Amino acid sequence: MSVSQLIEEAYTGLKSLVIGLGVTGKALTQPGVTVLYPMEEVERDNLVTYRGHVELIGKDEDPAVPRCVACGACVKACPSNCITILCPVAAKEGEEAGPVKMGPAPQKGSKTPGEFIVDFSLCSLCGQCAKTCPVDSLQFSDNPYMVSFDRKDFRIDLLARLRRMARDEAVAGE
Amino acid sequence: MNLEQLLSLDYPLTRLVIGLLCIFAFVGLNGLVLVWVERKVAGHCQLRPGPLHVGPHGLLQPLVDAVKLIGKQLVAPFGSDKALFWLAPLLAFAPVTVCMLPLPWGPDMAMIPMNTGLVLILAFSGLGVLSLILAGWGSNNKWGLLGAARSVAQSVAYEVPLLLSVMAVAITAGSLDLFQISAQQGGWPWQWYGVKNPLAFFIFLVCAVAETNRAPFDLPEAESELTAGFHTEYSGMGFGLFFLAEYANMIIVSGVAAALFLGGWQGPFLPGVWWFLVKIYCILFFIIWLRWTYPRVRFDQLLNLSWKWLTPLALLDLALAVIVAGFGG
Amino acid sequence: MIPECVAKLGAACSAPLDHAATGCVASVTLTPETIHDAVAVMDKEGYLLEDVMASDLEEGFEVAYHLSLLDGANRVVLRLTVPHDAPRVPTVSDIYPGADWHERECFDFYGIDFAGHPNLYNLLLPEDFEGHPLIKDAKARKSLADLVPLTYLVDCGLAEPEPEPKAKPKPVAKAAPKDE
Amino acid sequence: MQAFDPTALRGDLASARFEPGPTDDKLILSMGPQHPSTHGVLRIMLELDGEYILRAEPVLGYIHRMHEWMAEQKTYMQFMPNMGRVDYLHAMAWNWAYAGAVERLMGVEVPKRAEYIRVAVTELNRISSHLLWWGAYLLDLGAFTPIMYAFDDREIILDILQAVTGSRLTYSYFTIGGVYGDVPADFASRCLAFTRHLRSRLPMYRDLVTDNVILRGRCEDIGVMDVELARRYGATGPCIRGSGAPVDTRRAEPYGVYNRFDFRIPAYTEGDAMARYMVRMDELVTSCDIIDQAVQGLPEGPIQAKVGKTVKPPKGEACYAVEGARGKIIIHVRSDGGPKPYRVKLRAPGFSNLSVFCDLARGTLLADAVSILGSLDLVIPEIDR
Repeated sequence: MSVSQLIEEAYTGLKSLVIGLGVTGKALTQPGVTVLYPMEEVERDNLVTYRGHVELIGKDEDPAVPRCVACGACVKACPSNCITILCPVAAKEGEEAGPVKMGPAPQKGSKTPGEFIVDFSLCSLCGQCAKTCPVDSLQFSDNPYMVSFDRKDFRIDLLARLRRMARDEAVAGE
Repeated sequence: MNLEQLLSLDYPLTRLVIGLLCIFAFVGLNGLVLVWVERKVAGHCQLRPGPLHVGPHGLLQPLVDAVKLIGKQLVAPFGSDKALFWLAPLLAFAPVTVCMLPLPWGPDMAMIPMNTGLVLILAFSGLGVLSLILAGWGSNNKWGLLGAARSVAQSVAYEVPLLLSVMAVAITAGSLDLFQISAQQGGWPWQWYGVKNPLAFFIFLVCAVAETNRAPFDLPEAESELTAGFHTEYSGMGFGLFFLAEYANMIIVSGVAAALFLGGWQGPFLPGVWWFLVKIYCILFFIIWLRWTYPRVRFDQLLNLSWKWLTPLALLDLALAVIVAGFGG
Repeated sequence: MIPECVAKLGAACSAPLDHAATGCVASVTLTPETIHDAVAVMDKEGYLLEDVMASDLEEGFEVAYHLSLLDGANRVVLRLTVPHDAPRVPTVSDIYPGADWHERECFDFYGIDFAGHPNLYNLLLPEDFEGHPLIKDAKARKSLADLVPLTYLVDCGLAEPEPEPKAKPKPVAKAAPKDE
Repeated sequence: MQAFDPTALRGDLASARFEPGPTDDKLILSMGPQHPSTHGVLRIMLELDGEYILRAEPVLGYIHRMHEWMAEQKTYMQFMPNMGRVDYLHAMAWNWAYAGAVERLMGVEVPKRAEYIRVAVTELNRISSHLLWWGAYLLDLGAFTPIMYAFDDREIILDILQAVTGSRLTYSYFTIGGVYGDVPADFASRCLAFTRHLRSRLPMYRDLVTDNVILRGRCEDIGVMDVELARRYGATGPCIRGSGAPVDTRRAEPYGVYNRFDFRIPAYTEGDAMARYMVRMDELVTSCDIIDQAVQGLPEGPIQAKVGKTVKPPKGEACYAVEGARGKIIIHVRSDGGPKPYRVKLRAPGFSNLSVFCDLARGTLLADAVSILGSLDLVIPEIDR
């Protein structure tokens, strides 16, 4: 290798290093791009597209009552068994009318869910439940901020949630 | 001798004790500030804010980190050589204190003025590598061992061009006293040796980065190769001391560079010590900036750079300096 | 369309497949005795060994080697069946070093012994794992005839051609290979 | 305190294959599973002479989840979410490979609009995967800043894909015969804006990293792999394209609507880490070109073919090959006509790419091994499945 080649090599090498410094130096003067989370939040447009845990959709005439017909299709479709739907078990003939027993959906004669619980700690947000629902009663919520110290908090009672949301909406509408 | 005499600054022992106290305070404080600067520069280079929440602009973050480090349990790994293992971080700090002594902070500010200050610094800065070897060897860890081996080879390789580049300046100035060398330069950039002899300055800077084990020459602690190199096994304040020693070493090499190449304390308007600090921090900023820009070099490339490029260049520079000094003087 | 080199493999039977329907162009049935030489031939032809897939059938473990040329849609399946009680297949890792891990994986999941393999021990499973997870219960096993379309079996002489295939007529049933 | 007895340390089968001695120079080193540059939980047993590697052997299985067993326990559609977890960086390609295999088995024709959307999201995902690889590779080489720039750009893709799929990383967007939901109205304009943005960022990438003399020193002539070696090990994707063979499943056996697009397949002949690096950097542009064409030609129409509520393919077997960010993904599905697959085999490109490492690492320095490992672009969950 001749001396001129060596010098050229050293020159291009040093030049690339200086250019590199220029890139980070320029970044040094530019404003940051970080969203400082607790003080700032990502803009709403971005958040609404987020797929949070599933939630029930209320009937058009009564938003506090879900469209759900307790058929159990979503329970079967779920890959991780995170949905539990309980319905009152129809009393057998001849049995005394005791306290209402709850059993997994579908139950004969019950067209509304008695309890609808999603265990979000198991959910993989695949959306199979919403896809299979015959009455379009399930959709994704858009709440990315789910934090808790207790695993139990991720067992979400969707019926209670629907009622709460309907109430909030009614209050907001007034 | 009476108490008055003992408390006078002219008495060497008193001066030494006060000086050491000042050094520890200065190194401790500046170490913290430097950690903050480092993280801030890193943050802004990467388009993020860096530490922000503890204190104004996160200024107290390093302090909190230090408290955390002090609060941590000191763990020595199973099978380690306990004596060497704990000696190493302390030893890492020893050269720092000595090297700080002859730095010229101002025209009449030094812990101990001496006419061979440069020799003292160069001699003791070589001691730092000993602590790395002990740390790597003592911790009974293969990564540590590899890091220690790397640090020795690196230190040996870069000591040579560093010495040669410093010698070029010493010959030009005709002195080994940092005060005299600083005093011979002026307050304006064109009077500095760094401008008069840019090659020596460049070589010194590269070697300084390598000697302080900073990226892109941070091979002894290359975390993506050797997890953390020689300080893999250190926790708590053992790690904290290495960390602090690294920043203290950076301050020293920057101080030497400022004194040798940037006119030391000299500058218009401001008192000397401020100019010296400003120059030190400019060099520190540059070293930090390098770290957040470049990838790490490979070990053989590192040695090649020293032996095949920097050493011949430094020799050439030295010869030139001798000729210029011979004719000009 | 069966590639020409298949003729050199010493195959018990070979059948063309429809790439659009199966992703492969030919299926070649071999025996444990012939597989090593056959793979060596494919290597000379410049084929790339994509994977080694084992599955648990009624007839035994089926081991399928999927090979394709670097370019073009020309995947060839070499398959062989070994009995459940003596699952021994010669290794091809001396021809394709990349087969090493694929064979170890088959050993992990099915316990198939690849004779001559340099380091046949657990790859993906923990070393103290008992058994082989993908082996099915005897009841759950299906015969090869239940898993591949009839036309393929007919081509290989494993079944009689029937005018009416047993499988439910689907609107988009698996058509016979078109590009023979 | 107990005295230290090195003979009391017991390794596993992998480390038992590495014996210390006969000289003191030999160092047996277990790199990983917790090591900064093994990207998760890969472990590599190394036999070192000083810092030179005499022998290297990857030890897998630290994140093995037995996806193939899971497939046999679930219905066809229930297995789809697993695809997002196999290779979390290029989940769309795995989605496509599985959906494609089952569609092939059933003979379903996917509507054109769905095909175009599939192409667009898969290519977006490929860019995000390559960007993350770029950052992580530079991190392996000791540069900290590039990954932040890469994430800055990647964030835009994640926002676009979140608007389409609802998730940001582990997508489960494909269905048998289509896609889960339609794209939002501003999808095309956002994609076009992104490709424009990325093209304008590439010169900065080149200035900061590609041209950097230190990076070139770390990548050039490191881990040289020729086509023959790549073929014998089954290395695909950017690995074999870096060795001079312009092989790409998108071109070789075009799936979906890839044969309608005009794109260049980058290939470099050097076969070293730098060539693999350059291939990936060029693929960013290739993917941008494909995205542009796909979103501009996005036809109207349905996004889902009729397959019925329960997916029940006829008996038979099919495989589907897809060009993932790391190479050729193949999924074999074997059906006995029931609601659950009889056998699903996942062919992970990283699995074969990593197996070349033993060969490439021999005789190199430890730091080179890290560079080679990074240049293979490993995603350990995909390798371990």
